[in-house]
Amino acid sequence: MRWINRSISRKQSMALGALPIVALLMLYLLLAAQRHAANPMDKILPLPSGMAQAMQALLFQPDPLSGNLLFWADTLASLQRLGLGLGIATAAALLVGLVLGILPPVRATLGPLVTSIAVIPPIALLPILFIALGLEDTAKIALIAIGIAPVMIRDIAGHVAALPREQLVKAQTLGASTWQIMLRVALPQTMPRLLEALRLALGPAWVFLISGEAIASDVGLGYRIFLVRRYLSMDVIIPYVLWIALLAIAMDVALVLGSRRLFPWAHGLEAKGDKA
Amino acid sequence: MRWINRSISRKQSMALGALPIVALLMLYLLLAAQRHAANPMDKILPLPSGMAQAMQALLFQPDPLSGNLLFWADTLASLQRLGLGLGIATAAALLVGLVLGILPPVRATLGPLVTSIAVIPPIALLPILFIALGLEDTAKIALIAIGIAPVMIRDIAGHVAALPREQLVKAQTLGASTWQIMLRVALPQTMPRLLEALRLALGPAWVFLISGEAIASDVGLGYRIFLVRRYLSMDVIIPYVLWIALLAIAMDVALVLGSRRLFPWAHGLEAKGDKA
Amino acid sequence: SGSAPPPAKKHDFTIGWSIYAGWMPWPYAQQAGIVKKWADKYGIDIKVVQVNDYVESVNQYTAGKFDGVTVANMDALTIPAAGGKDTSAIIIGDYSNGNDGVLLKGADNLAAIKGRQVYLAELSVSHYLLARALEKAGLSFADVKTTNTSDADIVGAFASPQVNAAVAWNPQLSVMRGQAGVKQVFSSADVPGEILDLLVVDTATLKANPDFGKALAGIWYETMAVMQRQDAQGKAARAAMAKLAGASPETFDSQLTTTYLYTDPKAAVAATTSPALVTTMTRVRDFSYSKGLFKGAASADAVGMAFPNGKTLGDAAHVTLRFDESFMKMAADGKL
Amino acid sequence: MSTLLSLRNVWVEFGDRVVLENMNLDIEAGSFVSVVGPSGAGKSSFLRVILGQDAPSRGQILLDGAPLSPECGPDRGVVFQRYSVFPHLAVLENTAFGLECAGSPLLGRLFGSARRKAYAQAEEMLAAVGLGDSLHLYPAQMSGGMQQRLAIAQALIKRPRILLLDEPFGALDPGIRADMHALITRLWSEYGLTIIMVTHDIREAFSLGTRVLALDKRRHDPHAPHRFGATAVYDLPLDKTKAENPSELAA
Amino acid sequence: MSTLLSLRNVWVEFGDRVVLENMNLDIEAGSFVSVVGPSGAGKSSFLRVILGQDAPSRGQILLDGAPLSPECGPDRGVVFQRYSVFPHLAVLENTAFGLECAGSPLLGRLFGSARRKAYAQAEEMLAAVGLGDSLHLYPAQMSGGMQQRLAIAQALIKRPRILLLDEPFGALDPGIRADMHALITRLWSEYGLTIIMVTHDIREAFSLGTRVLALDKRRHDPHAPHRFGATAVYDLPLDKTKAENPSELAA
Ligand SMILES: Nc1ncnc2c1ncn2[C@@H]1O[C@H](COP(=O)(O)OP(=O)(O)OP(=O)(O)O)[C@@H](O)[C@H]1O
Ligand SMILES: Nc1ncnc2c1ncn2[C@@H]1O[C@H](COP(=O)(O)OP(=O)(O)OP(=O)(O)O)[C@@H](O)[C@H]1O
Ligand SMILES: [Mg+2]
Ligand SMILES: [Mg+2]
Repeated sequence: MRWINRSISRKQSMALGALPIVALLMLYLLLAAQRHAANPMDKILPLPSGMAQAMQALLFQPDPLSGNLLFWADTLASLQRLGLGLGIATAAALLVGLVLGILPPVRATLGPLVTSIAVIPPIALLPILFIALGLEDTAKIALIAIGIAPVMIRDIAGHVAALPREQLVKAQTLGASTWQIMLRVALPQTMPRLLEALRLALGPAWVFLISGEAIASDVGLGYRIFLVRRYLSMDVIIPYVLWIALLAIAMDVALVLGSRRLFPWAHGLEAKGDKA
Repeated sequence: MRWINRSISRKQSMALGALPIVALLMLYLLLAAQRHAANPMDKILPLPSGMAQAMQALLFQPDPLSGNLLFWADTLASLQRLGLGLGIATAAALLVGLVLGILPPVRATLGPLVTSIAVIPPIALLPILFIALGLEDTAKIALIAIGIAPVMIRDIAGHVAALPREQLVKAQTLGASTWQIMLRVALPQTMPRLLEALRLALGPAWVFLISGEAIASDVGLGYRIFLVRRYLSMDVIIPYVLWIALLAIAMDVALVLGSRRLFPWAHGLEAKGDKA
Repeated sequence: SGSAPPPAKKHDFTIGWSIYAGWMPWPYAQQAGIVKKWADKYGIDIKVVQVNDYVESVNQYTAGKFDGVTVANMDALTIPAAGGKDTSAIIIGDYSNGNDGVLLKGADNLAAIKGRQVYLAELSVSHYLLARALEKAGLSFADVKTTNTSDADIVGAFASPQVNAAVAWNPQLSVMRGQAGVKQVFSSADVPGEILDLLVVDTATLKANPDFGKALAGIWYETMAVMQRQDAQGKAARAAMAKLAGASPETFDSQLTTTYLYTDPKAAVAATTSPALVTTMTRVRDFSYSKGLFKGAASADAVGMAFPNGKTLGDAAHVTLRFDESFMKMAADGKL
Repeated sequence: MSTLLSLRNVWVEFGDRVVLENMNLDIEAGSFVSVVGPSGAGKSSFLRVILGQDAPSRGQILLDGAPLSPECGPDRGVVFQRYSVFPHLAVLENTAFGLECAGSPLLGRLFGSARRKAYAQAEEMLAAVGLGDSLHLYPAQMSGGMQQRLAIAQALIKRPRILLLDEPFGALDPGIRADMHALITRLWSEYGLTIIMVTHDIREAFSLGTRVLALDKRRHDPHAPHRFGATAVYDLPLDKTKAENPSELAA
Repeated sequence: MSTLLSLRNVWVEFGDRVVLENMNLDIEAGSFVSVVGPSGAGKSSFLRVILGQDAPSRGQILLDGAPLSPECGPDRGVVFQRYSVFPHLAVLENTAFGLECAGSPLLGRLFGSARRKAYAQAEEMLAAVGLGDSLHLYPAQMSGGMQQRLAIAQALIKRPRILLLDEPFGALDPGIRADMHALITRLWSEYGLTIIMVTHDIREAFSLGTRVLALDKRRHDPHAPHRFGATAVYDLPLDKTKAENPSELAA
């Protein structure tokens, strides 16, 4: 059978997918064991036992000063910032992207601005951002939103602009106004793409969150990573990074399932059956 | 006329597009003038004259130590790193994305790995990158590639997987093997999307370049920005950021025009005329 | 910068700090209630805010977001003062006595640095220390190449086998020194008193609110008294500071041994009024000027500095960095 | 009958490719115009111009004597060859869309009894086109012919003055096609519609239409085929009583 | 003639929706089977199963007595209702695609004289379907009917043993349609093809086919219409000499 036609069952797929990840873990363990054999105090590739030990304190022992369990306090703070940043960016992408995609005059006016903002690396302007918005969470949330919104806006605008012209014409012949077309034709068809754009933005959003927390913060996953980096405590950094990856994958899966559930017409339905 | 039907001429479009950008510049000048009225030495919002003065040295006076014109040396070094990083990421996206999108067994095997890498913020694992790749340009190029490739791969794989099943079936009935389908059906149809993915990746690529150059470097646009950040020389940072934006826009435009030129079938042709 | 005209009387003040052995007393004082005690005494409110990134904390102060900040003498000169922000150093907390160092791999004498690629945070005190080290070794900047390295990443960078020379400060320095085959060939202990760690405040704010300065001095010396005690209470205080710095108590204690803390206000006043300070600052500003840190200035005299007893250095008409011993003196005299 | 629509020297060109060439035409209110012609002649382009979706490159179109507004509206309904239904709406919602837009300018959605009324009307129309069983399917779940019937229901429910049909029955089987013929003939006479229909089926063109228009090129240069456009080469008014049994193709 | 293709108790189901129900059928080599039936009956699904694109949910399909390999290959050509041509290839390249794949396993591209030969063959085939003027257009620049003709040329050039056609002539005008009928009849008899063609045009079904198969549901439960699938309700072998003039529809 041609490879292109080989379908993989759910079970096989799980096994195959685990393979390279397990291989990578084994490689890590091997390298870590080697380094530890050469230097038992090696900090760069800690052994799992070392990580467990380092994480124990953060996970289970309340911080004597604040009374918080640091790991959970970090997670909560970061998730809040990330959630707000993603929320703002998503709302902006939906509103601006929709209007930009469907109304040529708005596209002409705002398109170049959005492009310009999209290409300015926000990291380079951090001082201005922090000065304008202060050192509180606002600046970090703004960094996330500014970092990912332009890409999302352009993605959504492109998607809306690519709606078949026939659909818009059809809606107009059915008496729909510009507003009604936006609300009932473009908006719902944008939603699955919006969730997709959000998925793709998750990676950059974490990067911006960590960069923001690295600069000014006193709690958060990125703060902790940069705090202990001074001591090259990879035994804390690696578990934190894995935890971030886990959170990100959970969000990714939630978005995929949510989209399937909410917008069945956009998924798989069309795998079979011909269309006019 | 409904807003949705208002088409904008090229000339109008230029004027409208310039509007918000000019407004933003005016706002900046106003704020800067205000701050300078209060404190003539203000460093945060420099006046254009101050920027011109600061840039003059970098643009035209050779650095006494190296004999280079710093601005151009920075630009060259950064563009080289960026180009290599983008090149590697694009090649990876094309190869892996294509194979991932079209061969279910490969998708099952590598999909989860790519997703995992995509969600790990590479900035957090820098020490491991240093150990593996050293501190020279290799690490910076790798940071860019690792930062943007997974998103591009997922984008391309998704696009390839969304090719109408009928096309693949049709190709098989015409005697095409899996390899020929990849080469002659999937690959060429992926190319315009690849350029599009590259466009969207430009923003993050600059972010990773600047972050990489901030970490350890002795030349480069990001190096200069982070170096002068030490004494809040916004009169250098702002021109550098504008220059980066200009370079990025030039690349963006080049990619759009290139795609139109190379792949006319993917653009505009279908604006009119009905399809079966 | 001080864009708005100096505020008259204020009630709320903010000072920024970042992690460094000599500055950990500030967050500890906040936690232990010492800050609140002294602020209440003068009827004001003081917030002590952490900024993870040192440069950003100084930039924020320069931009007017903080009324005061913890900063090294060189950075106080090159960032706020050179930016036209009139700044007063009211507490000289310590000098680095080994907290900054030059590290080499596979060599144990300073001369071996010749021809190497040196990783360091450029234009920082590390750069200054390197300049002093080269001077002592009879070398110049032409004999080495420098690579700017962010202070957060220098530990990871130094772990890379390719990197064999670096300049860093604590806590990074002690971690880097712990790696196999690494030798410290020069440190700030070789140039005592040249790298000072200060608390600086906005001069205009201070003039309008002298109580702010008094409260800060009160806080500092009460905290000093607690942390130098060799009993359980002192130990607990130092452990709390270690925790705030993300370090173990042992590591933190070892960092303190290379930090010369002016625990006694009298010693601090003496250091501030001593002519050695003028000599040090002359060196520092000459170095800064040579590195282009006084933007567009025609000479190193462009930025004026004022010292106790009316002494000045540089342009006396444009003094933007003032070493003000008066509040330390009040502490020494028990007048707070 | 009075003239509803007039074309005056209308040209349609794409770059240097001439598609329609100097068309002059008057269409009377209440007529049923069948348009036939070879594939690629420009029949769809002709419909798009009348619809207001594309502007003619030269010439003028008059509606009731006034220049046609260059955008489409609810006075002209359309069924395209494809892309005619909204993929994100189920069959019933697709059909009620026009009613909901008319009844709720702000939300484009009806509620309560207004909604029930609109949906009942939509159900009735769907039953008439033979989709009474498929009210809750999405377009992607339906065959090509079913989608086309949905598009017809969607357009008819708005009772437009002019209805433009681009091969609306091409994908239907003879049984359904005969039903649709009857339905459209009934609605045409009941509501006084004016219909312009492109078709490939000459028999259909003659049995339904009151007038048959054949589009084709008058001249043909083998070396530059694209330099000549099509125009109406035949224009046959059919003076007949309206067909009662318009199709004899039913199996 | 010998049996080429056999269906044994074949069912096609999507979830609980039964589309085809217990089909049993033998198709002889060299026959021309026309498939008719109402819209949504499952004609396209029937073709997909024979093509190997979908697997039947129950039952078995035999080709030359051996179970059908569950993937499609060059022995079975197809023209779909849509998506049948490659949007990134111009007309000529689309047509030559099959020849290039056969001639160059590694690159899928021919060069030199082999290329000239393949492209000449493609041009000839395109001339036969009436696209001789449009060799360098992209599909997006062509009308629906032109794309369909291209798809037919693309499939025919490979001379498959079995050719599956899903309403191939639905979008063509009568003139071209008659030409295509003649072309397909000629190739069918010249190359001994076996053709299965879905059509909505009963006249076409009878004039071209050697056998007409009508797919429809045998039972119909108004409360659960989807629980019963279609099967061959009529199966009419037409014993006739091969039609010489298969269509009388030409205008
Ligand atoms: N965007 C375009 N650029 C160039 N040529 C175009 C474009 N759109 C349509 N055409 C050309 O216009 C001509 C008429 O197209 P049209 O779709 O109107 O034909 P048609 O009569 O509807 O054909 P069919 O019966 O096959 O649907 C065709 O030759 C086509 O190639
Ligand atoms: N993926 C799917 N999920 C559910 N039902 C489907 C799916 N694909 C097809 N169907 C159903 O299968 C039935 C047969 O579809 P098919 O496309 O085979 O009909 P057809 O006879 O080709 O119709 P037409 O003549 O309109 O092309 C339809 O009722 C359709 O709703
Ligand atoms: Mg057409
Ligand atoms: Mg079908």
